[in-house]
Amino acid sequence: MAHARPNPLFRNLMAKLAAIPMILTAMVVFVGGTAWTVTYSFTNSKLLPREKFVGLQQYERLWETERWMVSIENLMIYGICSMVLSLLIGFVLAALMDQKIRFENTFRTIILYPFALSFIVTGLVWQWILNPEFGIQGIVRGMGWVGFTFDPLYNAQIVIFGILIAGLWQGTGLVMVLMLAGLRGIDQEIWKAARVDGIPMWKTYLFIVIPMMRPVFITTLVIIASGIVKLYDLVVAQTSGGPGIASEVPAKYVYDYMFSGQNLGQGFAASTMMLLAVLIVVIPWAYLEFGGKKRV
Amino acid sequence: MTHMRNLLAASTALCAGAVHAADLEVTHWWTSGGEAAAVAELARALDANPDHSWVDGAIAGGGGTARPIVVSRIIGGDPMGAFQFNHGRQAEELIEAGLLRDMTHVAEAEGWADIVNPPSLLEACTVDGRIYCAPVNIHSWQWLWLSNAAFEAAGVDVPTNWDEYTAAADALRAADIQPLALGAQPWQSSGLFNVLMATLAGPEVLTQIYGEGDSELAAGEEMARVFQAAAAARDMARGSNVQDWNQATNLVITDAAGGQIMGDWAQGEFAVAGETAGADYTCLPGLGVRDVISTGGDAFYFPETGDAEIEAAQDALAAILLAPDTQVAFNLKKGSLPIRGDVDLAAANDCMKKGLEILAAGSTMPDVNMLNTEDTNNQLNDLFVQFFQDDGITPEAAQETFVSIVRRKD
Amino acid sequence: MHITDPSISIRNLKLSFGAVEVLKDLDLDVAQGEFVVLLGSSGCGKSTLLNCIAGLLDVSDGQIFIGGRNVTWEEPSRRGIGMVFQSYALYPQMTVEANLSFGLKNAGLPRDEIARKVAEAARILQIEPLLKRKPAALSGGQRQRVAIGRALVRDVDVFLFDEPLSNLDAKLRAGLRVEIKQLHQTLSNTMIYVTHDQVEAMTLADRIAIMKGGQVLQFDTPHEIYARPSCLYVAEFIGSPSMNFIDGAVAEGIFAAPVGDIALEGYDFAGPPGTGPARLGIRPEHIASGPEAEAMPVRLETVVELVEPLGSDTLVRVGVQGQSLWVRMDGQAVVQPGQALQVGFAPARAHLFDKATEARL
Amino acid sequence: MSEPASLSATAAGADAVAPALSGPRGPRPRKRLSRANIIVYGTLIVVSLYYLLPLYVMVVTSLKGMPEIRLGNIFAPPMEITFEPWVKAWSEACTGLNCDGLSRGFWNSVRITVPSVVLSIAIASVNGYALANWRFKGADVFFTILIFGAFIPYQVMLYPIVILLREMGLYGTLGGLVIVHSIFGMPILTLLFRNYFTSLPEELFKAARVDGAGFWGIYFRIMLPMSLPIFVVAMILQVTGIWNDFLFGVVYTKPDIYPMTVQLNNIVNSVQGVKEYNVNMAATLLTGLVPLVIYFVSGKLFVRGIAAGAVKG
Repeated sequence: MAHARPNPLFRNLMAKLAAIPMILTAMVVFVGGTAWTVTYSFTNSKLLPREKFVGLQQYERLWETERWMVSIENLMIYGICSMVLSLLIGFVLAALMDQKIRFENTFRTIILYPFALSFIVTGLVWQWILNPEFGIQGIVRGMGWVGFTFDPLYNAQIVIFGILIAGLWQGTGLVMVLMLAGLRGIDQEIWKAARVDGIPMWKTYLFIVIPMMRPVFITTLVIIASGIVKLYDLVVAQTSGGPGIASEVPAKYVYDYMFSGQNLGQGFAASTMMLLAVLIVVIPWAYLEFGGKKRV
Repeated sequence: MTHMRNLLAASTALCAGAVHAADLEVTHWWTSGGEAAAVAELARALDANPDHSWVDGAIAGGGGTARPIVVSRIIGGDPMGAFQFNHGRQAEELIEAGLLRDMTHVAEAEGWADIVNPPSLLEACTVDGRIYCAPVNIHSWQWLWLSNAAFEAAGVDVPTNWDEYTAAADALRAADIQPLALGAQPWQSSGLFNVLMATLAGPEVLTQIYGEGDSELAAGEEMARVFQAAAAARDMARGSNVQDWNQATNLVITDAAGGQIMGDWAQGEFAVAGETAGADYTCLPGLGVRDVISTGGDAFYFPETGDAEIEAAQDALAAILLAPDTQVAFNLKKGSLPIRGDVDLAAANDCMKKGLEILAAGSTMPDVNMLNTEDTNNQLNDLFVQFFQDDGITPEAAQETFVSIVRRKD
Repeated sequence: MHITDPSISIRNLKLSFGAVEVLKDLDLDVAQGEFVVLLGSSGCGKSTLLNCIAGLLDVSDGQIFIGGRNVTWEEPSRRGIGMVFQSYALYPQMTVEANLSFGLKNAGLPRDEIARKVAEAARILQIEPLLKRKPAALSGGQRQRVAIGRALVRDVDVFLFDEPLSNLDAKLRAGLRVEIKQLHQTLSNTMIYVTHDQVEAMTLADRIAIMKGGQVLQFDTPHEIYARPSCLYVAEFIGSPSMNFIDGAVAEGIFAAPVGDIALEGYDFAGPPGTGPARLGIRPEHIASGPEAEAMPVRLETVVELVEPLGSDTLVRVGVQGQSLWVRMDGQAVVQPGQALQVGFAPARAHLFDKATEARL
Repeated sequence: MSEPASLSATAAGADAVAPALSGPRGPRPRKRLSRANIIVYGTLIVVSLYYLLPLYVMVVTSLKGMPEIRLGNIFAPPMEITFEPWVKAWSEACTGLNCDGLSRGFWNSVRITVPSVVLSIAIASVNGYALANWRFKGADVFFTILIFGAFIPYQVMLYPIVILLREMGLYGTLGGLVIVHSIFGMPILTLLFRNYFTSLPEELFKAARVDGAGFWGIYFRIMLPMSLPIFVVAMILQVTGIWNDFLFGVVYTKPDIYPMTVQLNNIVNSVQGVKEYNVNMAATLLTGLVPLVIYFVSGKLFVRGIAAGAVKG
């Protein structure tokens, strides 16, 4: 008289029902939208999506375009620098904040507040501060140091670093808070043990604390990296891709070709390349994170 | 009459808060001083009819920002009542997809075919014999704007053509004046180049290359000279750290720069700043090299809405846009030329009159927007913004890229 | 032992996570009112089994009956169980009273009945003064009483305990252990209790199920498990200090080992005495020393290696022929390392295991 | 604390008795200005200056008149404080024909932000809860796709979503925009909530199941009351993200519900002759005010919530 095994589809039915918005978003928007984009990247759609397939033509053109190359190079430079520097600065600041200092709240608020501002605002302010005429360069020159040059936004060689300055200003606060949260989660006895063992503080951080903070670093990396790939507003507000095309980024290439250039196919081809790059990074990570372990 | 209309407009403006029978939402990107004043004339004219009211949907940031909004609104099934595009090939696909309203009935009732001059403007609105847009003005690119005071300060006469201007560059530099003002926005760079091409090499070269995709001509000797001239312009433009075109114009207005190559819309900025043509600034159509102007411009398109009241408002607006009064009021503010030859522009300043003369003489050329798709323009933008901002690119290398863009264009 | 009216029956239970088999074809019958302890080291599957009984884990195969009802696919709350967790799992934002009544409210009981049951449970567990407090304001012992109370109010036939005492200090643990035993005697519910502590297991259980690798190795009374461990693992696991083992071979009633041949007189073979390599086990408390050793059938001359005085007893490690043996001696015994000591034991109290199969011989 | 002199006197006395026990005794004298402290505070102060500089420039500039700005020093405090730019930014600045500054957009932004924040957090928290506690087959696949979605540039999704909204009949409505915000907020929020719920003791969840609470019962009665910090984090992230959004606001709605950022863009990009930096800065500050205030008010909870949502992988 054993019960029939119930249909597994109806196990945890309510959980599945509640996850419908997530499933729909994942499947319809993200997978569906991606598939749509990839499909139309093989067409020569201009202003409107049209099913006129032209094979790999858009991709061939993409990789022949200098602006795309510059965009990728910029994103690589910005991405690596931003990832390394924001982790480094964020961690160092968090470590400083973790020294049982006074006015911690004040310092933390100061470092975090830029995160509340949009990239548009960030870009505008820094565009202004870095303006050679009345920004930092102008002030220093006005003080008598005439030869002083600091015009990152007007120098094609270093313009991406001018954007980096603003990006770090906006984003390190959050990284700092994430790191601080991680540090607060470290067992205090670790510090006692290290102190008793006579391990210098920097070594304790480097070899003991940081490895213990792996999950925090992973969450932080996901947040930073997803922001880097989407880098667009900041560039538009700060330089509009200039001088020349020196500070172009892939997301802007996509946008400009889809909308200003009225060449959807080209924009879709560029975004497909971006998505591909993301997949190459995300899939191994996701596999490591969720694939291997099962909770009992 | 105009006075009367203004009164009416004021009264409708007062009750604009109430839901109106037919609110016509109009999307455009005319947000600079002169542009906003001009668009206000259009709104006033529409609001004069108590059945309709103009709902302003201005999007700042130019066509690049506004166009995706227009397109997504239309394909999203929630279109605005009317929108502004540069007439030419930008709206081709929307027309083909049947998303834009056929306005031929208005055109026939108003007799556009007889009044629009040059006729190429109406042709640009015509697909398969049907008319889909209402041209409102003629904009020409081929103007050199010079600051009289700047040349005075440099101790040289105000140039009368491009060669004199380039010769005066060193004197301007010596006087700590920026010889040529050029904003960093990409379209300004490609626009500048196209002007050099049309004036130094000639309109037929431009038409041949962009219209026919003649890549041999693009690779030829004549174009090489244009690229050399562009390199000279690049030297003169070095150091103008501004973004927007009107900031660059402002450098000329404030005599911080000697001159700027910019379309006739720059005139609106001079007017807003209270400057007088001839006294404060000088304009050289065709760079003083040859009297030719292109007949690009703005046109309004009317999406299909399926709403009879909105359609009535669309018809009314289309008719109003080409009405003589509107044409005069609008174009004086905008600094552009009217699309009909039969209106009296007595109030026009020296520069506009020069333009009108050239127009009357028929030395016009098609606008680049009519010949190129936006895709090609975008690639040209990329090429020339890089060329004008980066001294490292030789004219020869730029020409090579130029040829490949021409070869690829459709 | 065959149970005619089992409270809990588990038939062919299997559970795997991917390729890992956590429970392997497991059978278990628990009698009505019985106190069963699932004992084993960590990772043996004992908590997993308990979670399966509770319905907190979906099994891969097999059946679970509670009170004669097949509950294999039943919701946890409808299985007629109460559960007490290691971390107490008290809802932090609710008062003690709300914690106790949460399940009853979910079951839709009338308000006055809930109040009556909560008051009753609070009386039994003597937590009445704590009812208005929140869990954060309670000590560890108090929290665990509330957690037991939460199971108690549910008025169910089966209580499940998942290592309820391991988060407490030794003294509290001993105290609560006694209380749980008393509770069982008063309520006479069926109880299944998971622990890795053999003292808890021996003191509380009517029967102990020793688990390893997702299987039950032996399911018997504490006495039987102590006296007749069914395999080497159980023999080693139960008892503190652990059983001594001597490697050798058995043949014709003789256990041949490096320490000498041992005649297995009086040993109760589990089956027909075979031959082959074997291990002989003898508990430290069953090795006599000094004069008492004289009376033992098996005697060994050894040298004292190490002495651990515990007060009540003294544990002594002695060596003979390279073989070390732990011997439990009287607390008052005076021995020094290096001293010679004669020890002896009776083969009847020894245990023999097949070296290959590890099964009791 | 003892005077150093008397300390040494006592020490000297002790020395005489037991020379072997010499050396420090008693509480360690506290060094107020140790080298480490100077480094820590020095660094923090310098860093703070870097972070404050732009805000200072914005505030100072917004209080100057245009003639003073043309003088050139953006760091100089205003010689003559004027609130004119603020008034202009709030209620007078023009875009095209509309000269009502940011004021119109402010209420639109509120109307957009409140429902979007509520809906996106509601969905993401239930997702996170389902993923952490009710793991069903395939859940991880969906979650991985969701995380992948966090990396997709928004521009790529513009057209597909236009089509999607059109098919649902929501294009151009407030509801459509709310859905779009919920969709794009979902990846990171779900990650945070999932991590947070995973970090809660699992036995609580089990206990509640034994107590007969169902999916929603556990969510509302057990999980929600324990989750204030992570909700604060989610709220802050969403309020700032949605309030600052420009792209979706402008593409998926129409002018009568354009958010404040669209007006900000219009003001900043509508150059009328010269750039009115003071008005731009005032408009920028006005737009950023809501998220800034939320940060300043709930900053402490934010850190606590981040600690709970990010530490556990």
